[in-house]
Amino acid sequence: MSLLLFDTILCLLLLALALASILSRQLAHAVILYIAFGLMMALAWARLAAPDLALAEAAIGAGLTGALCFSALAHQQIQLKPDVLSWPQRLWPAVFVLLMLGGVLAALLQLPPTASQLIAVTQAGLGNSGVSHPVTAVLLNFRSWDTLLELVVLLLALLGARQVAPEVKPATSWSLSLSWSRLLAPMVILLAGYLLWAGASQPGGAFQAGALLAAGAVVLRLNQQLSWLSWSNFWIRLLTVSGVLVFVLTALTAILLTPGNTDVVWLRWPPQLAAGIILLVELFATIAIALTLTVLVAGEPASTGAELGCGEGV
Amino acid sequence: MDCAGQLSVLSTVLSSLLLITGLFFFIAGSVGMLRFPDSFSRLHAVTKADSLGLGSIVAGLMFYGDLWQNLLLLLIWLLVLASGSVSCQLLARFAKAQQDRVQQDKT
Amino acid sequence: MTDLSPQLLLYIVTAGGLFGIGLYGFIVGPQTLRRILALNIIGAGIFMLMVVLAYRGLADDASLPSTDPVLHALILTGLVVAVSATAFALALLARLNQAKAAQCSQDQLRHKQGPGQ
Amino acid sequence: MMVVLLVLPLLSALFMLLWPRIAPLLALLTASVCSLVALQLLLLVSQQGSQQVLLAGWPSGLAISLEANSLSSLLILLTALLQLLVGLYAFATHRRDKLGAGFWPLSGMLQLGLTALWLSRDLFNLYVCLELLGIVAVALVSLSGDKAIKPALNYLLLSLFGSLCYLLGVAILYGAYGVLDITVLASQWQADLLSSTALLLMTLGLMLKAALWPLHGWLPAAHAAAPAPVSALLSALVVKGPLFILCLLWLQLAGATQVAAVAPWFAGCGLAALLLGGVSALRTPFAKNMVAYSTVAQLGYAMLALGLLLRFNQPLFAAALWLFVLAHALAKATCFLAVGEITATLGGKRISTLKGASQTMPLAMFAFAVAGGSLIGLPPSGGFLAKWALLQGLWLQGGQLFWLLVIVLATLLSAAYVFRAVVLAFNRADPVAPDFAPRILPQWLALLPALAVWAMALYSEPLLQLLKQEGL
Repeated sequence: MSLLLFDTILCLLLLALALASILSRQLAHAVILYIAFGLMMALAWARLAAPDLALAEAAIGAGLTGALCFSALAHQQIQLKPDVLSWPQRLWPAVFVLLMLGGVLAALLQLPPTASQLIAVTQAGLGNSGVSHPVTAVLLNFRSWDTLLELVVLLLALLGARQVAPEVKPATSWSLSLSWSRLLAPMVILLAGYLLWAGASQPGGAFQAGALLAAGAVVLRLNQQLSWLSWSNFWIRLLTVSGVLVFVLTALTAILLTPGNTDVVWLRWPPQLAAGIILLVELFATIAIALTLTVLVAGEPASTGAELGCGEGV
Repeated sequence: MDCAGQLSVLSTVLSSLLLITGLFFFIAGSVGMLRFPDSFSRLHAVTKADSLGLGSIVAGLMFYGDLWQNLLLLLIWLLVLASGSVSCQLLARFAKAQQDRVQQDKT
Repeated sequence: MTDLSPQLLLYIVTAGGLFGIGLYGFIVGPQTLRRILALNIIGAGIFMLMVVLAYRGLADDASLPSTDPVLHALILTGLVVAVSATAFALALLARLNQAKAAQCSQDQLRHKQGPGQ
Repeated sequence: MMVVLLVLPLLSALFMLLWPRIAPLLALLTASVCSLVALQLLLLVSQQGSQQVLLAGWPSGLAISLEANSLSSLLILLTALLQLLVGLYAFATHRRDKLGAGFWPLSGMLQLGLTALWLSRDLFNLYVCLELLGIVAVALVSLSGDKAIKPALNYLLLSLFGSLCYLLGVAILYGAYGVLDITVLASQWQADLLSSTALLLMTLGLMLKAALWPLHGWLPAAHAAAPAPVSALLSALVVKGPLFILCLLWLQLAGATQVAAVAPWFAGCGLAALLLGGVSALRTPFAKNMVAYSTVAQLGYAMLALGLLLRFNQPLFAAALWLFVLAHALAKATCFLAVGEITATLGGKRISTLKGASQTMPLAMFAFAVAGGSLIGLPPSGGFLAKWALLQGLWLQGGQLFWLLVIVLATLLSAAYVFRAVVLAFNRADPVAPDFAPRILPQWLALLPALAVWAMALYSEPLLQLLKQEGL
């Protein structure tokens, strides 16, 4: 009973925060409310027995998206008077949304209470997958094609954002925050390594570790450290694409190692090598994710303006 | 509450007291953030009350954990304490700079 | 009408409600940043629905009760894809705002020069 | 073979990022190799039947399934060939158009996304492909710089919304059936409220992404703002991706009652797109917008054919649907390249810029006219072939006078907007002077797909057989 009470409060809080974020007058308030919403969402997912996702949501939904939205707010022009919508402008969308919501909810209530049979199939395949944590097994073995494409999407977002991003003004550093970020950096690296390693048997994995590393790097970057971390540096580019590159090259090597029709064994890891391969792929994915997210959030260091020749219009 | 069964009455009472104190500080801090007039007093309310609130909640929870878990809890508290004070200073500096700019514009 | 337990029902309805709230925000806007936030809320609602669907595995009377790892993996993939798209959208927005600001300051400059000529 | 088609564009795109200097060379090389492999795959499939693969050999349901049937391999071949052509065009004009090094890796990723989409038979994998395609398309549009940012952002937001609607549908279907593989799902399908809602949500999202009427609003601005080679790729290939998934859903999954309920709506939307898109194309003052609106109108044919196919289940309509897609892809590539070349050389965006173009740039104008002929459906061209299949199917059903009339009207409309441009081009009294000497090579490249679309008529019999038996 008390758990149901907790669930009810949590759900109401989620709905209220989302609504407030949509309806608040000022954009800054909307962003802050959205971050609070993301944190509550992470709590809800932890409650629903999904700790991997709660970790990822706290890092992404609340942390990363929030940071990105704040840096977008900085570019936003200050509005002197907030836009006020007339009643018909609010009413008709509301009617439409309520109708659609009614339809969707009516369908959702028909969902069966039993889960997919795939759970049993996954557990049966776990022995040959090389890892003991089922989510990691699905991500990097059973459905690794999805994960590979996902890494490509992340890389693409970086390419697109880099292409259009306006110049960033260098942040002013300050001794206290600088020394604190320096103190944090080794701890962040240690924790990210742990998350990556833990992913094989318990909640954790490449993305969570990468997001954490990126957070550390962004803090350092905002304090004007790590000036070598830019796209025009060949090694940085190599490491950023290495997430996808190592994935593909490993898969190709695995094809060479196993005889048979190439289409069938594409992305099949030999069972005795699977654990090592997955760790290798995850390691480079973590590095690539961390670098990508860092450049996405903190932008290029301002000093690279002079040496564009490497990455731009040849 | 399996763990609570093994605790003596005294430690249960102590830990509950600490937890309630922590919650009180959190609520006070939140109210302060909502009700105080300017950025500085809001920062004051949030960071101070939250550091203390989290501290007593951590202390209250320590009655239930083993040594390793307690060390981790302590680490969490220290980290939040340090990053809270650093970010509080950063925000205050920003608010001050903005205030100065507004005053400059006026004169 | 439905075979779902009250807890599942509660979370499913919340997920649907989040979808509705996000949809409303996406249609009404009016600022682009808010529409991006609304898209993220829609996404959160859908992912939450998926988390609840995965949670059904625990409530089951199955021999090995566990949450659905396939759905969890899909959500992780979906989260990364969503945040990538959000990051790109925000970069586009920043560029748009910068162009607008440059336009504004140019107009102001012309305005100031105007009467002098 | 599928592996090569997927890995090669990806690897070459990565290498292009590492060494931007050799990017054009690498892109052209990859596209040509991929074209050859795709041709080989098409031959293999036509001899041995469709090739199905469960990735990594995991049991069905757990693994992602890929399938190369004759339609998929034909579309892969088309993708690779158009990539090659557009790559050549971009290489020939990249100094003038300031396309930047960003174009090459993005076009490689576009090829990866499209190929993965044509092959995939897994609902969630299709979602990832859709997102990949959407983001890469927007990144390509934003290559144009400041003027393209606003349409690109609008395109991205709507495209994201479309993907999320699709994802909600996938979540509901997985919640109900517990599988993602389309073939497995089709065997367990029940036509109830749950599956109908999921199908409708997915349809909404896909229609938005494929710019099918009435959700086409974003397309003209985005396609017109993009650089010419990008518009060609977007119009020819990218909008066909969601359309392909839409057909996959309705032809393979949906139950008979669901199909019967939705078929008239599809046909009606197609009809509205044909008429309203045609009128908009006739009214817009800008050359590229005209071509973009023509895409909206031509997608109406595909929608109409899909609606009729669902209604009457006549294989001729399936052939008509995919012939429209192929013919439109080739013709639209020519249109965008030719119009892009003309507007760049003559220096103007309006249709009036085309004045006297038959004198100043005869080759490009000829290419435009030839492609326009296919858009109208003049014999002998791919467009004619498609329309003929559609009319023949209607005739066989009997008593479909209304639809016949509509198709005639739509043909007249498309003739009107094509001839509006062509007539202006033959106004030789006062031609618009070119800003610089017109270049020959890009114009020839623009002509190539137009010639290919007319050559489709020569291979009409095998093509019709191939597409009729497939029906998807």
